[in-house]
Amino acid sequence: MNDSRALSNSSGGQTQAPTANATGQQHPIGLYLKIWGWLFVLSVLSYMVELFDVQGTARWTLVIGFMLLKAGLIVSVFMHVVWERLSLVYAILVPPSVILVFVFLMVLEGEYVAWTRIVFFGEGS
Amino acid sequence: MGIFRLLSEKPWTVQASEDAYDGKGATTIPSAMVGLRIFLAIVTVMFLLLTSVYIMRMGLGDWRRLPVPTVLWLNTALLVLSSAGLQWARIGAERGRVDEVRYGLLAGGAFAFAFLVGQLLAWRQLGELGYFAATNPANAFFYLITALHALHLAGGLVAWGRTVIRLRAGLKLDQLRESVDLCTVYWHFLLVVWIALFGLLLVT
Amino acid sequence: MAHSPYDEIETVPPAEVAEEELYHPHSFITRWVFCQDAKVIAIQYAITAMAIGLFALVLSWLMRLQLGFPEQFAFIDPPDYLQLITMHGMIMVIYFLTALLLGGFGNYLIPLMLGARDMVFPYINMLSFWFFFLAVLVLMASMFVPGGATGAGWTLYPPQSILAGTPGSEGGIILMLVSLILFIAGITMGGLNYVVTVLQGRARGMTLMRMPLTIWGIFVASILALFAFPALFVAGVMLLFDMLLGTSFFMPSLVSFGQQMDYDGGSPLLFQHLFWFFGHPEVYIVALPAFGIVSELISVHARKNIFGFRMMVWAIVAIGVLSFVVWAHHMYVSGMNPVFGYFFATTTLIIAIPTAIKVYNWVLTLWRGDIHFTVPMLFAIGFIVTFLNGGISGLFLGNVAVAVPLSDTMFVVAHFHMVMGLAPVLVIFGAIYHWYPLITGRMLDDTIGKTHFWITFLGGYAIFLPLHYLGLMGVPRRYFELQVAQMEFIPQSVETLNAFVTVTALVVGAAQFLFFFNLAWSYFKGKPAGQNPWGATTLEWQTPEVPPSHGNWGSERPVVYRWAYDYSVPGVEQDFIPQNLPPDRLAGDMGRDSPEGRGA
Amino acid sequence: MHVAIILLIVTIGTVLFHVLSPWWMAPIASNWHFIDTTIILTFWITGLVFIAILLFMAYCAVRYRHREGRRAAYEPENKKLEIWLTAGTSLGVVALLTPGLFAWSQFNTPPDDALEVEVLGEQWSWSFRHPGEDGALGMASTHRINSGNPFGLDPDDSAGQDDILIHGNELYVLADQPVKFLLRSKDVIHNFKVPQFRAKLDMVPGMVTSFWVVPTRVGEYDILCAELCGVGHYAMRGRIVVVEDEDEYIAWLQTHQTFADSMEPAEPTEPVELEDQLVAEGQRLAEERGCLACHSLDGRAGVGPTWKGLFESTVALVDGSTVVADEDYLKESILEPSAKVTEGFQPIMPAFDFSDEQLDAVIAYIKTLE
Ligand code: HEA
Ligand code: HEA
Ligand code: HEC
Ligand code: CUA
Ligand SMILES: [Cu+2]
Repeated sequence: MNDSRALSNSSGGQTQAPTANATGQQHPIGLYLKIWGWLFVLSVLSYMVELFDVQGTARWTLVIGFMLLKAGLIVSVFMHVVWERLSLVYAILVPPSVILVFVFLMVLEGEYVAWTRIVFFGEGS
Repeated sequence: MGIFRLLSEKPWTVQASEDAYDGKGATTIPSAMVGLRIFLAIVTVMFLLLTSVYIMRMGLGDWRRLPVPTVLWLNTALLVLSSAGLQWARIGAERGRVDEVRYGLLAGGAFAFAFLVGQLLAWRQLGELGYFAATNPANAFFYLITALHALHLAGGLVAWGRTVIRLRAGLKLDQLRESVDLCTVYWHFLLVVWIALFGLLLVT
Repeated sequence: MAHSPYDEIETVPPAEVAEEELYHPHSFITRWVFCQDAKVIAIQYAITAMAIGLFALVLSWLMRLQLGFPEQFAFIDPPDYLQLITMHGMIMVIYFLTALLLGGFGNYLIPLMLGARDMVFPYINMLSFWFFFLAVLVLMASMFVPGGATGAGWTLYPPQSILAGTPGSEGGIILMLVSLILFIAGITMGGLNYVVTVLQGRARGMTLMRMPLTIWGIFVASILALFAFPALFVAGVMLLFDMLLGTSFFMPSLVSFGQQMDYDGGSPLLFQHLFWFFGHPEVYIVALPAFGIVSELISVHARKNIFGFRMMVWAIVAIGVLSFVVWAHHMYVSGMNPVFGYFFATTTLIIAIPTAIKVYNWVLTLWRGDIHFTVPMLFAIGFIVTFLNGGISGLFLGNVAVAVPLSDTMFVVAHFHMVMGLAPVLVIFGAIYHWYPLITGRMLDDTIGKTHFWITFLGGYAIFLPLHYLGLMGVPRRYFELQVAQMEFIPQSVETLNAFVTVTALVVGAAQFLFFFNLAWSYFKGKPAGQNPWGATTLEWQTPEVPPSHGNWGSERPVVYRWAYDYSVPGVEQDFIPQNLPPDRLAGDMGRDSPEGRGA
Repeated sequence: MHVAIILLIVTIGTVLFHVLSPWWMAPIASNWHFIDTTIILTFWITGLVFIAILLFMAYCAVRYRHREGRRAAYEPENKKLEIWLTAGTSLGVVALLTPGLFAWSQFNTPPDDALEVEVLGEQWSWSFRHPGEDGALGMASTHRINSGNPFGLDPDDSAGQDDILIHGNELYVLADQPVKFLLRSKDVIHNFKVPQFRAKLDMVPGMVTSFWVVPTRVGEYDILCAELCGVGHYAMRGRIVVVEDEDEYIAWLQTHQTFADSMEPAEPTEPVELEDQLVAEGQRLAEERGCLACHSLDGRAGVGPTWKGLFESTVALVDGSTVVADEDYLKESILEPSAKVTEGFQPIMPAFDFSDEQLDAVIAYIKTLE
């Protein structure tokens, strides 16, 4: 992180320090338009899942897959993360992904609690 | 794999200080932007936690789907427009065009306000239909999530307001570029969060 | 220092605050009240945290009086007792330790040790303190609402925390949650500041691996705080919803005192998962800065580089990451899915390995050192002993099957007081003895310091060692009264033991006034400290003025040429080399003033 | 020097305290010896490390203390030593974890022949449910709980009809018969703990948790609540009686009603006079505000003293004095329960916030209970 020569600043997109002059840092509008297009397509796809009423695991995989793709696009292009140095990317993306452990265990825990309710209280879905 | 190289450095082997580190920060991005990035990661964590709690609570049996008020679709569109407005301002700032910045900012802010009003409308509608927070966990989550999202957007509007005032006061674009950048990134982020949450509300 | 190429760079690098932008106070109010200088904010944080910590200490005396001499202190009834433990625990963990270590030490040391002029966002830094202050006020106010403060235990488990039958379920719990939310807002602002300052604000030459371990500890702890507190925030907001709006996030259907409640379908376990997802990282949030500081103290006062520096850094990072995947070791007997037990027992014991390495390295730093038994060194040694003892009892609790009989007993109370109530507190004392000369320009008195140390260390150890054995026997925690006579498995002698513990706690408590006296007396009458009384290498002792003035560095920021632990380097006459000493001046003056500051 | 001496004293003192102190695990009365063994093993491993480290520190404190001309060694790291130490510690962790996980898997595999007994916790007392002759517990749920059906059993579930309902904080179990306790709570989280059994678990409202033991030693043991559950937490106690004699056990079971019996309409024992509006109101309040959760109407002492015959009786207080339960006393007892605490009870009654009319109503109702 300390080594400022290790910039992975290849495609030239780089936000600048406030007083530095913007030298050829514009992003081609075309790129943004392309991304917008993709976002639109992805959204349509995920609403299709809803429309065709895909059920079960397939539904979840699809929905979450599209969601992640969209989030990825936005985070990387609009929030300029693709043009950032790897170490900062780590610092920002690693902690949220640790939460996935939590998400996973909470799903298990929810199922467990629901199971005891069905077995002992005869309630449930 | 910078992080591993970094952590395996032996700091007691003396190097010249200029080679070691130039004192200009870990990144070339302005500190405010670094701060914002980290803040966004924190907010992501918060919404992810909410989502996982949401998923767990959903499995507990008494979940009743809540009708999605149509106005939410409109709101989503508004938020997209709002983000687009700010993006316009940001591109304008990069190209040095004051007008684009001004109109972009104003449009972005106006649409964001409209979004907030739209969210309130959605609450009103649900309330009138009898979907109160206490009646069902799905409703409770809906109110909780939209409220937290709206609060974040409202916070963003404060920063936005400051930028607009400074623009009005005739500050140079160079001095404003950073603020516009920060606002835009924040707006895109909240748009992502909203789309994700809205998707979650739709499919459950 | 020579003119550096730094000055020629035309863009203002992000972290450097230009002179004209540097915050300048204009009046008494902006200098001492709404001040944006990190050093003043640090003092504000520290004084507030120490005051409230002292209050929590007084609460612990009352609790001990009740436990040691039941029935003799009629003014404490069961609701009072629960309120006492709740306020004591919550204040100590959050408002005292977290605030003091991050807000106090973090603010003071980060800019100074990194060679920065200030934090990168001074205004936010100031807001951070005022949020904390407000949080403390709301917390205090919660004791004066009808029904009093909440008595739900510092873990605030629902359903009981918001139902009748628990003191404070009327208003106390609401104010407690509001106060926590304010605290979280404040610590998030502060934490962002610390992290960004470490990333962006270091002086030239200060690579991450050249940072002193103190900064490493505070840095990783701040990251933990930033990502752990949202879980508490979410849990707190949802609990507020359950309480005020009648939602059922955590509330299942239940019958409270014969009355069917409107709640339905929620899960109390959910709250526990959220709470401990915050709660476990939280204990390391208070431990890691202490780890860092104690490394500093040991190294400086043993005149030896810290042993295994890289391992120390890796251990801090590893502990930081792992601490997010051990949370459910607090829930072994909570009725959660039993499968989790395997996973969490394994991760919990794995986290003991990097911690153990840290312990070894502290001890190995003493080995072949040149140990000066100064007051800070004594406190560091006290820390090692208590932390080792408490860490070991952590191993009992982490091993899932062993935790079954021990959980929720005095064993747990003994564990966390050793490891959190004593160890970091001893470090804080050591740190204050160490840095007081920098802050005030005067040394603290040595004799009072040593007396204070021996009473606190030996007394504290004597308070909490026996409690392990009570827990082993099965004595539960959070009991207003043991009623030894009615419980067969508890021998009568336990009453004597409890009385002994109480008396010791009172003596130790009284000894703290020695410390406060020392702080006050030395401020006026202490021995002048000079530039660098301990002969430390780190940057905070190399400022042009002691105590450092506004902007810290006069006209030029320091340049760093070496790591923070060049003590007793072979071939160099002095036994330490300041970090900012250029290699070509190695033989020259090292700016060390009064060697007599170090005792024998 | 004195630092080294004191470190030595601390080490020796700790070991002596461990060996000599009379405070140790309560003698075990169940099959969970394995847990005790793991605890002892942990004591040995960690104890040795503790002693070693403290002694080494004491040694350093003497050998490397500052003297004139002493200079510390310069040694940034020592890879070999560090690797050895890490490896040794990892070994220690494995040695601790293996028996621990093994015990945990036993803990979670109840034998098939275990008798299922339900433990129901509420603020702040225990009740139990035995499956009766069919060996199966009927479905129960919080929604159905009311004063006539305190367990919330499903009246339509045939498995529940013969369930034996045990009120009054005392449970008998047979020695050497594996028991699986199914834990349930009405209100908040409690924890069913018998120190001599080692095993314990939280009882969480809205779900059922369970653990199993084989009681191995005849005797009477305390049941404690080990999870903070409000002001009465410390007073939430019961007894568990381990008997060897099956007849004794059955005789005890028969002193309790089955669910089916308990649902039969009770023969009208001197119906309470409700002619008066006020009394009706008082009765409603007493039911709604939960007084009857702690105060019985039939003379049995519960968490609180019974209300039967309370009015005008002479009440002994914990401070040794007595009072006559007149209206003023009753008022005070309701508004400020801790002011005068009845002998034999804990000061755990929550203070209630009643208007004067409500107070009059409740007192009028209490007066009718003779
Ligand atoms: C600063 C605070 C702090 C720290 C550092 C720790 C450190 C540890 N804690 Fe502790 N803990 C608390 C604060 C802390 N804890 C608090 C506040 C609670 C109670 C909360 C409440 O319920 O109110 C608690 C409760 C608690 C529990 C839950 C008990 C229960 O309620 O049932 C557990 C269970 O696993 C646990 C385990 C551990 C472990 C394994 C460590 C380890 O990190 C310890 C590692 C250290 C060592 C192991 C010592 C050094 C080792 C050696 C020198 C080598 C020898 C070792 C081997 C052979 C392996 N702790
Ligand atoms: C940092 C944390 C911390 C500290 C320092 C302490 C200090 C003390 N604690 Fe506390 N305690 C907790 C954290 C802490 N505690 C927590 C989290 C709980 C659980 C609450 C719950 O169950 O919900 C608890 C519960 C708890 C109990 C259990 C109650 C029960 O379960 O029934 C007891 C009983 O003896 C107790 C006693 C004491 C005593 C005698 C002291 C001290 O007297 C020890 C000796 C004194 C010192 C070592 C000096 C410390 C000095 C200061 C704090 C002053 C600050 C000033 C400056 C630094 C300048 N505490
Ligand atoms: C959680 C249990 C609990 C609940 C609920 C409760 N009480 Fe009590 N009550 C007690 C206990 C225990 C005592 C005895 C100790 C004392 O005097 O404080 C007591 C004592 C009393 C007394 C004095 C009786 C005597 O023998 O001295 C009165 C009158 C009384 N309660 C009325 C009420 C009323 C009216 C309510 C409901 C509105 C109520 N209680 C609810 C536990 C409870
Ligand atoms: Cu029930 Cu504690
Ligand atoms: Cu923990």
